[in-house]
Amino acid sequence: MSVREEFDAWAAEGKDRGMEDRHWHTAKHVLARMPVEPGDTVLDLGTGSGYALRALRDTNDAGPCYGLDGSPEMLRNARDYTDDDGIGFLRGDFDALPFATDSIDHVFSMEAFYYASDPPHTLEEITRVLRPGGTAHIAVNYYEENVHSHEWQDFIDIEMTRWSGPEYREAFREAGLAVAAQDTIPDREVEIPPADAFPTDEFETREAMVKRYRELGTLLTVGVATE
Amino acid sequence: MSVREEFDAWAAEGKDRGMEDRHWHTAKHVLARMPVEPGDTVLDLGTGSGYALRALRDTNDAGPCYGLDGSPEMLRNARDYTDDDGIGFLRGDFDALPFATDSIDHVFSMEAFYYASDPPHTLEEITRVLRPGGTAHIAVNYYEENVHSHEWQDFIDIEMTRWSGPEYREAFREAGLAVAAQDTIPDREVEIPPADAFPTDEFETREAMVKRYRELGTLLTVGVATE
Amino acid sequence: MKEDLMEIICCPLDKHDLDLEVTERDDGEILSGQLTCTECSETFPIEDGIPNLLPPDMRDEAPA
Amino acid sequence: MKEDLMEIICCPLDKHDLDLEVTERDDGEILSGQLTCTECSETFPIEDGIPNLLPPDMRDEAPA
Ligand SMILES: Nc1ncnc2c1ncn2[C@@H]1O[C@H](CSCC[C@H](N)C(=O)O)[C@@H](O)[C@H]1O
Ligand SMILES: Nc1ncnc2c1ncn2[C@@H]1O[C@H](CSCC[C@H](N)C(=O)O)[C@@H](O)[C@H]1O
Repeated sequence: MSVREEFDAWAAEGKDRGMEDRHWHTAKHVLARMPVEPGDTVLDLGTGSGYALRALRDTNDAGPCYGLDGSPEMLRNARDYTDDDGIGFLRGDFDALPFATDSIDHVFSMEAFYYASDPPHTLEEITRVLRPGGTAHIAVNYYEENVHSHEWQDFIDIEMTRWSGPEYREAFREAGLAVAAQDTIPDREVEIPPADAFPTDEFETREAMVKRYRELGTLLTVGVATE
Repeated sequence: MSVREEFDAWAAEGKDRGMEDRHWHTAKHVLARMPVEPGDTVLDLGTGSGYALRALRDTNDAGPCYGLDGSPEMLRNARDYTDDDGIGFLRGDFDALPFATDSIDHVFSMEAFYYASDPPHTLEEITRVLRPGGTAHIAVNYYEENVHSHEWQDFIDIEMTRWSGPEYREAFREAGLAVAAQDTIPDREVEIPPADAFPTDEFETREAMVKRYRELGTLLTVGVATE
Repeated sequence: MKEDLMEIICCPLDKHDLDLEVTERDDGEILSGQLTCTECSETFPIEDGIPNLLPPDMRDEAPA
Repeated sequence: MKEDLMEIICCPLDKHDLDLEVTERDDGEILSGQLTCTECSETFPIEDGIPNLLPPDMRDEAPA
């Protein structure tokens, strides 16, 4: 199945808004850390419903914001969710970014990077489009240390890349991004039922669910293009 | 009063350990974000009890770690608190760093930067000593948005610099540090007494104390030396 | 898409500039048209206001 | 201080290399001695194992 088929179906089922709600718990902390100044140009890779760009326009007075996605249905919805002239959407692939060299101040990506078919090359593309000193904030819930996410691959036909924290740092550096920071951002908002509700479909024990959300959460790697 | 007089007195009264305990609530999150690889060289500016270096040696297998401070009593204590050969202490001033150009991988500083007599110059010194791609993690509780910290200046004879978040970003960039990220890290650990305990010496209301710690907390600005 | 997108986008293949040809416009928004690479002459459609800058070999025009 | 600190420290004033003169050593640790700038000849004391690399005009040797 292609990215288009998989994610068009998700968008048609309303999963774009569902992801926005769930990812917002940690994505908002990522967005809050980004040093976006008024007028800065931001690129959101795998924009889904486009919530990140709407938030950065509202809170940071960001300049032109672009959402790239491979799924036309996602893009159609995202376009419907805003009438802000400063936000534009386009269809493209992570491995062949249609942006000029040094044209972007900040790249954001939430729960999307690992779908790239050639992630090291995607990082090179990010380095290319960022101006020197520009930042990349790449956030993922699917990563090696988050054992609870490993089974997600079973539910999707696109091959997913499961790096560890150190592997993300190494790959950033290989691609020419200085690693400025890395950590995991806990989800403190998802509701965790009382112990007697376990096992659930997803978690054997309450402890496992607490570890998945309150402790592991979202892995954020922050890179800076140095030249 | 000089930095030496002020902070020698603090160290003699055991305030070094007291600060370690209180600052640890948020400093540990700063340390957890630093992309310190095994063998990396770390410089702690205004090291106090030296806890940050002890932590980075234990958790990240950091290489040589140096703690700089202006107070000989602080340094004497810090030296006593560890027998790790990989940690060294030296007396110096923030405005005249005695480190070779491009010699440091990461600079950390907690609750100390604003005592510099010429903070823009201190940032230039940090840029100088960092290798290209090296990071600066500068954390402060005393900053413009944290109105509860403003009165601290009344208790100390050294002139303190009270910048806002945007002023920190601007000053980093002026000094040649790309701003990678900035946010405030809440202190979720300090105990907040029930409402009827207020007013206290420090806070009029419980809400004020909640805002100071759980909401504002520590301002962290992360910079990367780009050349 | 807005016309000022042209300032920043490029051909996904060789990263050269694109030429814009507008078929339909609505209130400052370009609804349909075509982008052509000034170097390799590859063309990219604009449909429903959204430019499709996928590399041509990734276009899967059959409905899912 | 450990001797390998010499690899990284420099004169706080002109950032040139320093020469080391050891007065007292204990188990690989230099307890007292003197550092001299190879450029400006300014000297910096090592006392109780800690080098004092403050700029000389900031030394306040009177006890607090
Ligand atoms: N190779 C690729 N190129 C472009 N977009 C891709 C892609 N692989 C996956 N995507 C897009 O990435 C998104 C992942 S879902 C995450 C959406 C959003 N960032 C959120 O946080 O909710 C989907 O919209 C999918 O269409
Ligand atoms: N100009 C200056 N140069 C060097 N050290 C300074 C300085 N101004 C203040 N300091 C040092 O900075 C420290 C601030 S107190 C903070 C200590 C420690 N980082 C902690 O988090 O607890 C003191 O130890 C003080 O001696």
